[in-house]
Amino acid sequence: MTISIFQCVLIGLWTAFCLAGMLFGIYTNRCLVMAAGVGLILGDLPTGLAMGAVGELAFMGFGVSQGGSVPPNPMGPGIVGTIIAITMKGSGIDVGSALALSFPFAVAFQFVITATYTFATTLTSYAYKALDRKNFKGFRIAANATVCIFAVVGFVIGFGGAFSSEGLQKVISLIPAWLSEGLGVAGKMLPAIGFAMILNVMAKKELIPFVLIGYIAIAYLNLPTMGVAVVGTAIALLVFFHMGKGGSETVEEVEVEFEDGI
Amino acid sequence: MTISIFQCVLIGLWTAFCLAGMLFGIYTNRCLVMAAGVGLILGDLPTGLAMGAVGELAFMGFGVSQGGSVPPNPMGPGIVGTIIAITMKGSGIDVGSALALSFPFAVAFQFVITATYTFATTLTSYAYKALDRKNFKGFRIAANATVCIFAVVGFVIGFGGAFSSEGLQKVISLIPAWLSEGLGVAGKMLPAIGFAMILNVMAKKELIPFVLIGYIAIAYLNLPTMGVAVVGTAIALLVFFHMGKGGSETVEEVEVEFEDGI
Amino acid sequence: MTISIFQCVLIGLWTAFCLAGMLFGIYTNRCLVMAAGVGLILGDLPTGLAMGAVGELAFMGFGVSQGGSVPPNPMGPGIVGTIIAITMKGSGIDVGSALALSFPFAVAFQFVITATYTFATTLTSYAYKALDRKNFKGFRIAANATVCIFAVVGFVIGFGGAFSSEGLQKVISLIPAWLSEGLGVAGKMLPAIGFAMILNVMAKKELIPFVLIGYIAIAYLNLPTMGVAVVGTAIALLVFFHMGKGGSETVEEVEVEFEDGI
Amino acid sequence: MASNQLVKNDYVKTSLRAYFLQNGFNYGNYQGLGYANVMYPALRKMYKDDDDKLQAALKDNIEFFNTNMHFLPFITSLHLVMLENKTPAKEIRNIKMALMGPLAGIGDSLAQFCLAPLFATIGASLAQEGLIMGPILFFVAMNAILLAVKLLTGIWGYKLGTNIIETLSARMEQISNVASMIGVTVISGLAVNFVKITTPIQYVASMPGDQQKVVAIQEMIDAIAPRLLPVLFTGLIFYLIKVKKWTTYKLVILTIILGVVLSVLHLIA
Amino acid sequence: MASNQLVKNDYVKTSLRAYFLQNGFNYGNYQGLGYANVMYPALRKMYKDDDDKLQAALKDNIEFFNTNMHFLPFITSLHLVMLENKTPAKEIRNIKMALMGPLAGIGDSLAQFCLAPLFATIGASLAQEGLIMGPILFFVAMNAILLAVKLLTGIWGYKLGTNIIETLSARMEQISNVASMIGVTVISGLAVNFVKITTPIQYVASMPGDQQKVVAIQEMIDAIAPRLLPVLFTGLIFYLIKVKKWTTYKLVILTIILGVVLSVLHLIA
Amino acid sequence: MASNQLVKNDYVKTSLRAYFLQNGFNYGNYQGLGYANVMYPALRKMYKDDDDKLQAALKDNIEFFNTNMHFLPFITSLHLVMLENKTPAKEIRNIKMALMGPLAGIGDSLAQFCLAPLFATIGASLAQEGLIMGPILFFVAMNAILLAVKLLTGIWGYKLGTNIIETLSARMEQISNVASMIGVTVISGLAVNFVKITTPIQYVASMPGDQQKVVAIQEMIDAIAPRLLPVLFTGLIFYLIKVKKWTTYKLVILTIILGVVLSVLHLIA
Ligand SMILES: OC[C@H]1O[C@H](O)[C@@H](O)[C@@H](O)[C@@H]1O
Ligand SMILES: OC[C@H]1O[C@H](O)[C@@H](O)[C@@H](O)[C@@H]1O
Ligand SMILES: OC[C@H]1O[C@H](O)[C@@H](O)[C@@H](O)[C@@H]1O
Repeated sequence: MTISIFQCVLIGLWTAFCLAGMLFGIYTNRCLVMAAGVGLILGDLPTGLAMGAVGELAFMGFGVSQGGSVPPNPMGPGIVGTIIAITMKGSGIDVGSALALSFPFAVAFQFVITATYTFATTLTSYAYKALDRKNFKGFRIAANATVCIFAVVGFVIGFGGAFSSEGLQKVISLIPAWLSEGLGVAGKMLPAIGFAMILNVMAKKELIPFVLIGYIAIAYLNLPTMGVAVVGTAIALLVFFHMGKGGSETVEEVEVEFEDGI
Repeated sequence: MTISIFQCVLIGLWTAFCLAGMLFGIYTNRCLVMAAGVGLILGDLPTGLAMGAVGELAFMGFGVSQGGSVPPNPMGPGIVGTIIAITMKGSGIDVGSALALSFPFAVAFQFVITATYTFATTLTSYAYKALDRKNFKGFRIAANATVCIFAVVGFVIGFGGAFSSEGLQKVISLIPAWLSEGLGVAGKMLPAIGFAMILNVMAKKELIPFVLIGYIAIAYLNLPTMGVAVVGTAIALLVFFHMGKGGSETVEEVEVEFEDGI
Repeated sequence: MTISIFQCVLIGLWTAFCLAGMLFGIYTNRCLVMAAGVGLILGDLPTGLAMGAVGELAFMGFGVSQGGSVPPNPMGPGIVGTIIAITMKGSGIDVGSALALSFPFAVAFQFVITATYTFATTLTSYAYKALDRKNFKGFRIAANATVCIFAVVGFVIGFGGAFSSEGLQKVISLIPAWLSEGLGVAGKMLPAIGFAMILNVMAKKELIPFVLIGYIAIAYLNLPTMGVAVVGTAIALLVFFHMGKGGSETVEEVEVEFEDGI
Repeated sequence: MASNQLVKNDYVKTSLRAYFLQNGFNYGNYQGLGYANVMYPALRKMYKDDDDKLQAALKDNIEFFNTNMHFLPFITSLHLVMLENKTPAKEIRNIKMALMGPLAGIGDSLAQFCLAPLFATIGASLAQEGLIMGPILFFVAMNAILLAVKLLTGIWGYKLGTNIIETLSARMEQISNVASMIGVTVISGLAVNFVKITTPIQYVASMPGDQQKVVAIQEMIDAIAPRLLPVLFTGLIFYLIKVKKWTTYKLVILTIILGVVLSVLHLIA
Repeated sequence: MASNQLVKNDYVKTSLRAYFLQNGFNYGNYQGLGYANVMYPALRKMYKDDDDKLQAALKDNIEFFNTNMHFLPFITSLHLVMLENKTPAKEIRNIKMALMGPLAGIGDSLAQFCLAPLFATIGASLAQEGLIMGPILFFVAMNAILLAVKLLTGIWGYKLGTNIIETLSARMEQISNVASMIGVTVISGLAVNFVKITTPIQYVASMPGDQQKVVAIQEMIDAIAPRLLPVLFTGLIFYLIKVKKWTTYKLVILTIILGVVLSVLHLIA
Repeated sequence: MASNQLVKNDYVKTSLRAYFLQNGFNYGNYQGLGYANVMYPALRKMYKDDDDKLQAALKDNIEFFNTNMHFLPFITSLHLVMLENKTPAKEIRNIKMALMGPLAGIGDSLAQFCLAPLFATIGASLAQEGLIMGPILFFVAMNAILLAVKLLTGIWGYKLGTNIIETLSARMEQISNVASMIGVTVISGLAVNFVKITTPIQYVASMPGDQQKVVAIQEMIDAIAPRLLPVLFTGLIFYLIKVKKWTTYKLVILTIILGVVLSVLHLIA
């Protein structure tokens, strides 16, 4: 299957919108959303949805950016992975393999975004200078520059991904069965990184019981996500209400001990 | 089906006994018990038991009188509802509809009991006066008057309900299907009032975790009632033994904040 | 089935090793292990394994010696019981009955071990005397004497049990059906003693919540052993991190001790 | 002349008279009349020849009183012990009042929020199978246990005497807290269990290839949280009671109207 | 001449401008530029005729700032209230900085660790059945809730005014603790749920009587603890991040190599 | 002439000698003889030329000692470090005695109440399927883990040195508390799991219409609480031990008689 130039542009615009939405905090930068859009544009919604579902679950742990950290970006599976899955459906590539194949892209995009944030530091001095000249418009341009860069970056990624899909297909069709199977296995292991990253940011040793409770809730009691949240809430409030001072005074010192962590 | 005058008297006496038992604290004023008695008297124990079961579960939350509060009275379904269910079995009224139809009665009886308690306040001054005259017998009569009034009230309700059952049947047979179905739906919602009333009496915000634990135990873990109680006990004792002062110091503040509650 | 003198010796040596292992803390003194060895020696591994499994579960609570206490010894089912189960397989004795029949032996062996520990108190004064004479070798002999006695005792029990198995069989075949059935029922009740003994050593009233949690985990949630341990750990750590040392009076000290954290 | 010294039997008798505690219940002094009446025979014996003292004692005890009747014997026993020990009236009154609240909490939680729901659930499920054992079991179990509670607390109060009373009321407060934690857990669970609201709304989603798929809203709600509708509705009622101070009458009417209207509109079932 | 007094509408508008908070995100001052920009129209109105003051105010607020955008309006509203009350600049700054951390904790926990996983799971399961409702539900639910959060926190900050601010930051700290307890619970659960590693290793045990029995290692692992391999692997990654300070790149490469090699060797599947 | 300075290897060797701790167990000084014996080679090396000092050291350490052998190396390593640092004998003794109790708690909980039941359950279930792997897995897993515990605690003690010892013993107490909480949880669970008592009593209820219904008492008991009979029986035994101070012998006899008699009467099965 080939992609028309018009579709390439549409995918570019869609990716621009989704990536910019990451900064707007409107949750468009999620595999579930992006893949559905690509599916619509390429006229294969079912595959788009399937890819979105699989990628969303795999990137659940990555769907988090906290304190300015940049995780592997869901444009990997959501845009590139979905293009692969749709265009190569006939060549024995299923959504699982497409997911695995899209991982390198997710990491590459992470690079690009980190680079953008780093480059954008120059905006600050630009803004200061504009303000010195009471050029408020200049200040506002600076204050909105990152999102504009993101839109451009998004367009390039989306358009480029779609435009080069034929070359991509050739490369991918060279991948032997054992490797794509292995990539599939690796794909199911990758979420561990995302979760470990979050836990690393949040974890103090005082939270170990809650790690265990999460484990119990899923592994032994088979609760759904919401159930886990309710259990966590019940116990967190128990601590909050009934351990009174013990709890709140601990907090400050906890911060201090944070370095040596768990 | 018609009810003989003898059966009416028996139902009256049974109701008198059950309602008086509410004050004696012997748990006769429960739908489960009352309905079985009415079933026996009317010679249709199975329907009595079925009605008792359904009504008991629906009134579970009302089966509570705390701090002098008066909930809708289970004589509604237990006496009147059972009479309806038994006498109108042939006319398409099942125990579910009978339950819904008996709700207005349950609320009406609640009125009567509240009125009785209010009226009974006069007993106190009567008792004081009797004691002033060292008329100890008079004092004792006053001290037992409420239960006597209850017996009379109970008899009137039971006898009246049974005696007027034919009129009742006529009225009820005029109720259209959509209404009796709607009443059935409402019947299953009504227990919410009872439970909310109890929670209102008990709830301080410190108890929110236990509300959640109750929810988890039933909605996610499908524990039986006893299991919920054991879980609650385990966690309550955990708080009791291991949070020591934290807990008890909070308590004082809690008392203060009690008004605005959750 | 008869047991050759060579097999008797082997069983004696195996028992000696297993019993001595109790002191070495290498967990050979467990029904599961001992029964498998006896099964191998007597050429009926399957029965040995079956007996080991049944006996291990029944003696789970006894498999504990804490603070010098001596529980009924698993050599009962593990050695004698397995010999009975294997040699009398044809005479309607299954592993359940063999377990019950071996209980008196388990208790008898407990006697023997207690006696040994008591008798071994004389070793101390012997060691002191040796040291007085700077006879370090004598001291070391004393320090290893208990385990040597155990090896001898183990050999006697194993050899004796195997050697006298024919007599044993005769006695046992006289046991009526109702009795051996009753013994089977009793056998399933006996673990209660072991568990109650442990709980008696460990139990303070502060631990009652954990007793309940153990009950809930098994009776209501059907968790496996490891799951129970994880739940216990989660809650114990919750208490540890968020409630300070426990007990009501200790809260203040907790504040002080907080600096050094875990 | 018979002694006016109380014996153990008098304590037991007074304990059993707890059944009469609410025989004069009213919204003036609640169980005040009943309390005096429960104590009557014992007081009569103590002040055998002294109508004045009896009169005074009864008048004192008619004042407002309210507790859980099954735990009352604990208070009456302590009361009698203290009377015999000539404890000053003011002190007795303090203890009586201090224990009344916590024991109400403990007793109500135990009897009404734990025992009653437990045996009512079992009894109802037996009744549902057509077994008369259901109501009988419920009635016998409740009364056997509550009779035992009365006797045990009565005897406990008698044995305890007065020496450790001061620490008692603080303790009772704590135990009452524990009891209400358990009670709230059970009641919340029961609410979730017995309030039943589901929605029959469905819609048909068209799928690629002209296929169609029926999507039930209830399933989506269940995916968010099981029994969400009952919980939300109970929460609404709770809010109306707590914040809007609605009466039961208004609540019942609202519920019936809501139930009928929404059922007619096929929004809930 | 229009007033330079702020009205409620200005607060709402500023609250909604939270969407622009990250439009100038960079690794120098994080959301600093964005913060100044969010405040811009309100500041412009306050200092209508005074470009000097506006310039100064903007410059002050470009400094480093980082919080969760959905809870930002709480801070901006307080900020504006305080400006109108002529609170000293230093104090405003203190409060802004004090609230920033806890609100990041609360907001990230709520949005990223609770809401997003919840609706993503539901959305994905709908999508898996081929329903476009999946992504739509996810998108709409997230944005509806987070919009509500923005408006509510903005209005709350406006109403709260300045009077109880001192106690606030301590409170926020506590609430943030609670939020992170819940967040960690959910994330741990998700990790256990979504990391998938099993081993296909089996061996054939010979049994008495020439029978044979296939023993699956995975079953034995499950007997020790369900999902043990994912947990151990996540633990390993955690260790590499925390102690060995590995970067994501190294971790991804390690995982892919491990996955491929072990899969080729038929050790995991 | 060889040095009498201890090297790391001596610590490891002493740690491994923990296996001999109970070789002289007796009811006089419990593991006292064993403790001295475990230390012997290291002490011999330290006091190479001084039999008097060796004699004194051994005599000192024969005194009463009792702990969990797997955690012993922590104590012996600290002991040796302190000896090398010329810590006063009295202080060493204090620390030895302070750590002994908590480590017994920690070790017993871990080994006997967590690891052993866990692997015994798995091992028994494999054995039940006829697999020799059952006992082997149990034996190997237990010994591998406990060997690791010995080495790790030994090395930990060695590294820790003496500097933070004062805070240690309080800390150990806490950890021991945690361990016993876990232990009690597991043991209670196991008790519920492995004590088995059910009743076969049934009765036939007549129903309306001449129908009959078999009512099993066990089902009603289960409705009240699952595994109620085992719990009650274990509670009874606990009571007999705790309050009535019964010996194991009496308890075994009671249980056997109860079991046989009630089984013959068909009251339990
Ligand atoms: O942690 C607070 C905040 O930090 C950064 O600004 C981003 O990662 C946001 O997504 C996050 O909410
Ligand atoms: O709350 C204590 C007590 O208050 C009132 O007397 C009644 O509602 C009783 O049922 C209740 O036990
Ligand atoms: O309790 C500590 C310790 O006491 C005794 O020495 C024995 O029972 C050991 O098994 C136990 O570990």
